[in-house]
Amino acid sequence: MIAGLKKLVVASSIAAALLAGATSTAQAAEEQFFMLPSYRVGPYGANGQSWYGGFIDYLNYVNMKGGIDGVQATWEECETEYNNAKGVECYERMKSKAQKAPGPIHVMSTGISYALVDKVAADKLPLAMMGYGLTSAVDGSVFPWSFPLVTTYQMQASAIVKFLKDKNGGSLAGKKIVFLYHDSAYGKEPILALEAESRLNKYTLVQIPVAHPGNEQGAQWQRIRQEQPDYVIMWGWGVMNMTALKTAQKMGFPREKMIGSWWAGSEEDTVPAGDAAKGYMSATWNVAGKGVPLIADIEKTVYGAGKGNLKDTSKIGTILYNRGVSAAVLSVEAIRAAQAKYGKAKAMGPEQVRWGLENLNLTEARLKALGATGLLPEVKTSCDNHEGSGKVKMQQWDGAKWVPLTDWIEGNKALIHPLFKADAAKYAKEKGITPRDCSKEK
Amino acid sequence: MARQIGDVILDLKNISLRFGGVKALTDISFDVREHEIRAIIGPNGAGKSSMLNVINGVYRPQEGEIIFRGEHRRNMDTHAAAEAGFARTFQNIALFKGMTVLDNLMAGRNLKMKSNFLQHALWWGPAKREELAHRRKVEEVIDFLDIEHIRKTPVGRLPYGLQKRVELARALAAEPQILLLDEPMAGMNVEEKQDMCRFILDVNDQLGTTIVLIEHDMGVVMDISDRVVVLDYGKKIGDGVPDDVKNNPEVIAAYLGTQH
Amino acid sequence: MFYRETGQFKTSYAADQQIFPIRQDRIGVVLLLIAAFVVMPLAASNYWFNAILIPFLIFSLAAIGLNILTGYAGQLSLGSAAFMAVGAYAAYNFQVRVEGMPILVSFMLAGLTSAGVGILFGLPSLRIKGFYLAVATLAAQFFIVWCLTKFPYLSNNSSSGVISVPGIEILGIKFDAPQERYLLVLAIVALLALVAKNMVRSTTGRAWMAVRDMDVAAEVIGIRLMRTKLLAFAISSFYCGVAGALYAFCYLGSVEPDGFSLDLSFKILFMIIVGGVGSILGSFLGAAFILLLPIFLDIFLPWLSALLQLPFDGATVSHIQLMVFGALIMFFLIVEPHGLARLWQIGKEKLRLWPFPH
Amino acid sequence: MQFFFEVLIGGLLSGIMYSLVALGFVLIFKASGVLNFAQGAMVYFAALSVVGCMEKGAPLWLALILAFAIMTLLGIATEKFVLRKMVNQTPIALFMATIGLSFFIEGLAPMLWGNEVRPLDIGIVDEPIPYILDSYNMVVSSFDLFAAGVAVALVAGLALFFQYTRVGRALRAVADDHQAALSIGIPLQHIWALVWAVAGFVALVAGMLWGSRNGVQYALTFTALKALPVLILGGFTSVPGAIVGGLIIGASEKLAEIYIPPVLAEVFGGNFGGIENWFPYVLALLFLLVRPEGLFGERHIDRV
Repeated sequence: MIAGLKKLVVASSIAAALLAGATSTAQAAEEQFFMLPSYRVGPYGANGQSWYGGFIDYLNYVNMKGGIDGVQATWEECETEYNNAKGVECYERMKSKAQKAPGPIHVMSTGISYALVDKVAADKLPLAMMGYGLTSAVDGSVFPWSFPLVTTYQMQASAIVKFLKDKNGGSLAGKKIVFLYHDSAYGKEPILALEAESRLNKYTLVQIPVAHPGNEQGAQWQRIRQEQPDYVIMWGWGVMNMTALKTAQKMGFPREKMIGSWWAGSEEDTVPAGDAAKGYMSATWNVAGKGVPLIADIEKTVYGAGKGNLKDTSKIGTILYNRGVSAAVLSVEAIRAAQAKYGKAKAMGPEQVRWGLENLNLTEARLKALGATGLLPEVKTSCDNHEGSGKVKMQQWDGAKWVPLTDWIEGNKALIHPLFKADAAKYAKEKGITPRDCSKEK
Repeated sequence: MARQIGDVILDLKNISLRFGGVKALTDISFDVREHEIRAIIGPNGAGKSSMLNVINGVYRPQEGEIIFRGEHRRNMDTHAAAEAGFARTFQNIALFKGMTVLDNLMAGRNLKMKSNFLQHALWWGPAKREELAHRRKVEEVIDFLDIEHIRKTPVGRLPYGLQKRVELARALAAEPQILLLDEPMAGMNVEEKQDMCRFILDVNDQLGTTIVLIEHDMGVVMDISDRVVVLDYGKKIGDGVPDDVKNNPEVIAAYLGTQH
Repeated sequence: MFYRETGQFKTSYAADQQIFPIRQDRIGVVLLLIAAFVVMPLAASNYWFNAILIPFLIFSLAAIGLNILTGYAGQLSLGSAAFMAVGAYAAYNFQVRVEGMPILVSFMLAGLTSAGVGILFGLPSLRIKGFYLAVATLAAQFFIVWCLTKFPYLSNNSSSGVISVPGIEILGIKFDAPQERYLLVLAIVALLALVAKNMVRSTTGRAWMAVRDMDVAAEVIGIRLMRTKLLAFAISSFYCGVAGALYAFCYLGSVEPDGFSLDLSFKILFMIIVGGVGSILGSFLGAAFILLLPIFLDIFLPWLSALLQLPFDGATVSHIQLMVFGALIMFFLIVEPHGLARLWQIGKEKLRLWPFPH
Repeated sequence: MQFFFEVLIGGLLSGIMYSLVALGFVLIFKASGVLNFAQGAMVYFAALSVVGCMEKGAPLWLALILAFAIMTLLGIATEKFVLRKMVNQTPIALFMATIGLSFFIEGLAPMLWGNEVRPLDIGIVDEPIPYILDSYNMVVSSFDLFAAGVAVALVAGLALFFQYTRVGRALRAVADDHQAALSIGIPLQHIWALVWAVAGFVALVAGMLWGSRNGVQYALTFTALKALPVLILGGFTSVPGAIVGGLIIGASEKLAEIYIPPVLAEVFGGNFGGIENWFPYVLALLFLLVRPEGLFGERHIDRV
């Protein structure tokens, strides 16, 4: 009883402090508003929890360290349940607030970002899709407001192929690769890239779709057992991932020959699979663990002050948490880049933030200064390359944690980027968009 | 119009009906004459309702023949029966409970309405005219059965006796040639029964409608019907004018045997 | 006092057969239409158009569609979202593939395509009833979504299966701004709602209700079950199909087959349950309720937890939202199974007597 | 041919997993005429409760007991606050209420225990049995066999319970005829609460097996969708129907997933896998057209 009371008192004082904090920031002249159409319930709630936890923790961290050059970050969450219509509602609800000084919008859902691409272009708000979403938006001439930052499904698939090629002494000729994918927009995106790579590298590609939600994959894995592929590349999400790992174990398929996409390579996927996940590999564009100084510092500073967003602190340092932090780092750096051009210590308007995202240059040196060395690859964007990196790392689950296997691997840009161009051109034609001339942008 | 009993219009020959292994009706034959009131009586489970269901095609007998206005059929079909002018009421009231009295009656006339759903959708021209014309007809039935006050009430909210009356009204709205009534007076008090008897006789008398009815109340049956057929355990045990049937030893045995 | 019908005598059946026989109701409807067509476009903000009014109208239309099938004809369906998907993809294909196709014709054809598919999946209803039929409609739900995912032709060979719709233009006028799209949707929905009301108050509607209330008796009075049920499936699917086309063209702008999930079907079902089964008005009330409730909770719960200083984090608030939503559904079913439309009616009956109830 | 048998056996064994969920539906439908859509959410809740209790330090057996207690409470609460207030409403209204209930549980469960995805280890490894793999080159998982064993034991246990206990007999009486049961003095409401508790127990068993197979997480609620076609096929009121239906659905959907997409690809070109979501429903639908009352359901004669 008394303990309960104490808890209540502590909690209420925290809440009061938060409220006070909120009002004090409200009084500050300059602030940058991040709308967060997040999700913490539903089938992917666990994933959203870690990701948005990391994102918000970093914003808090930046605020505690004096803000974005003095500008305080503010934010508001809105539950989307990973549902497109709800995502749009959240966006519409918060967009008027964001019109003055927006942070890049992160929805962490391919479906919602598809629905927002046209809307943000009309409303002039920057949309960031960190490794998901409409990948043809790499072509900034057609999509000025959308940024599939760091890397895309296609570039990632290409990088995985490169990794396997290197592993096999530089050739995949005659090998058989099964592509096991979530039967949705997300899972289908890399098919074109994998097909192009298969023509180039002379391997056989077998495509096996898994219907949503993917909690039953007996038939698919029986088929894989029959095909006897050299590798299985897996584009799964949520329950599909651990079911795949478990079923692979059941069918006796070695996990060392399975490579997942970055949505299939987090602790949420491997821990529940237990032993079945040991040896499984995945791509990632950020590393896990608290070895990165920035992550350790966030835990110390933010959670030390009781401002942490996560109730379950064991999530700190997980892949998705670190990815949320990485996304926040990139967002904040984009605003800093804009400030460098448009005025220090000022909140940035939508057009300015957009410029910042389009002229982002996150170098090793800058990463080091942030304490984020190795957390994510260097990113340098431009008008005709909204991706900015195209690099991923391979990591392997050792039964307890994700261990990086390789350095950053870049996909075959010469092969893949023309696919984006073509797709963007088709999109522009359907929608009647006149592309910008990127050579005139600066 | 003076009532004049005419020729046989409905002739049932050697009807047998089974559900799985259970024999509901065995080799039953009887006929119905135009403009008469024909009663079917018998103890519980005698197969009376099954008989009505055979007549208007809800059940299909395995054996036998139905001759309606000279046309021979193996069995009736509900829709054909409705088009041929059969209308009926049910033992456990089968009104459309969610609809108003007016709508129930209008539904009863559906076969007479010729406009299609596109015309309904626009509520225009023929559809509107037709709706109003039929409304007039339905109002006549409403007047006839004294149910003006409940016109717009959903049927589900009416007391039992009134529901029975509305069901009769729905059958009448179709302007039937043959009316099949399944225990129209079951569960009514004496006053309600008297009302119902009057309605049935009026229908028969004024509109010349042929009536086949099932009824338990012997007094009522003997009073109003022209001829009576008696069923017991799915077999016919008596047929004739009320006085003959009353004195038929088999009928008496059947009734005494099952009386409590 | 103001809501009295005393003194309004009907001198003809025509007057008595109007949609709104009571004069005050007619005035109310006219005022409502003026508000919707004139006041709203001037007063509402973009947020209201994009996030509330447009989806509200579209879902009302889908709910009317489901209400025709489930509320009026008594055939429980769990597949309405799939018919919306058919409409959305059909409209998209007519627009993209036929040069110069007027958008309104596309919407119409989308509805008809959906109606055709609806008839196909309505065929089992001739033999199957109740829950068995409900579960059978799930076959439609999953099969249609699968087809849209699997045949690249249907999404104009988009690599992801997602379609992104072209802009709307009618007779050279572009419908880009939210209020323009709102007016377009409003006009279509108002027209179709009127049409639905006309159908349900005529022979067509009576046949549906007769089949719903007692199919054997309906057959006996000469209603053809097959035609009636299939017509209900067709019209219902037509409405859902048009709603789906509007959903893609006027609301989201880009849709994928997975978006038309079972969850969406349930949502539409909730709308008619909460709003009122067998009521056109209820479809609107239910759509408003189901759409606004989560938004309200989303805003209200954090505010409440801040006010009472409850230590809720984002996840807890989301979970409570879900619980409150579920609890309200049950509460409604317990307290007023006939939905908001019935409450409205009761309210009106009270108002007729007010202020002298005796 | 050997591959065919492997797929067949795999399918039959996954079918058993569907049967387990379907069983919960059948129990409740039999006793109260409610198609309980919340059964999937109950599977989730039960499994989450077990894991949650274990995280708080309880050993497995205690966690199981606690979870069963929670499910019983849930059953009693559902009866008291929802079903009892909805007597005389249409079956569809009751069905809708259970959809509401499933939302409620989907919010309540993670709020109590957190929404992280968690493993559940019941000590059985899901690996091919080496002997069968070596001698027949067929994959048969030990875990699946264990699950099948559990299902058989569960059905046998339920049969004994219904046959030989007082409560079981009362349950059967209620299932046969509510009015008659009421009139001979069986307290209907207690029986309903009880049957919900039994369904909770079945959900617990299903949750343990599904949870240890796929991890304990929200996706467990989707198991309900796998169970529905089983119900149509087997009939809503038949326990053997749930088992046989599960076997048929499991086997046919796996065989279909292997053998139908290549045929479709041949005809249309392209990739047609992933038919598992709709195939069981379409199969059940086609079956219904032939036999509208399901495999073991009772034929219904309309009396007028």
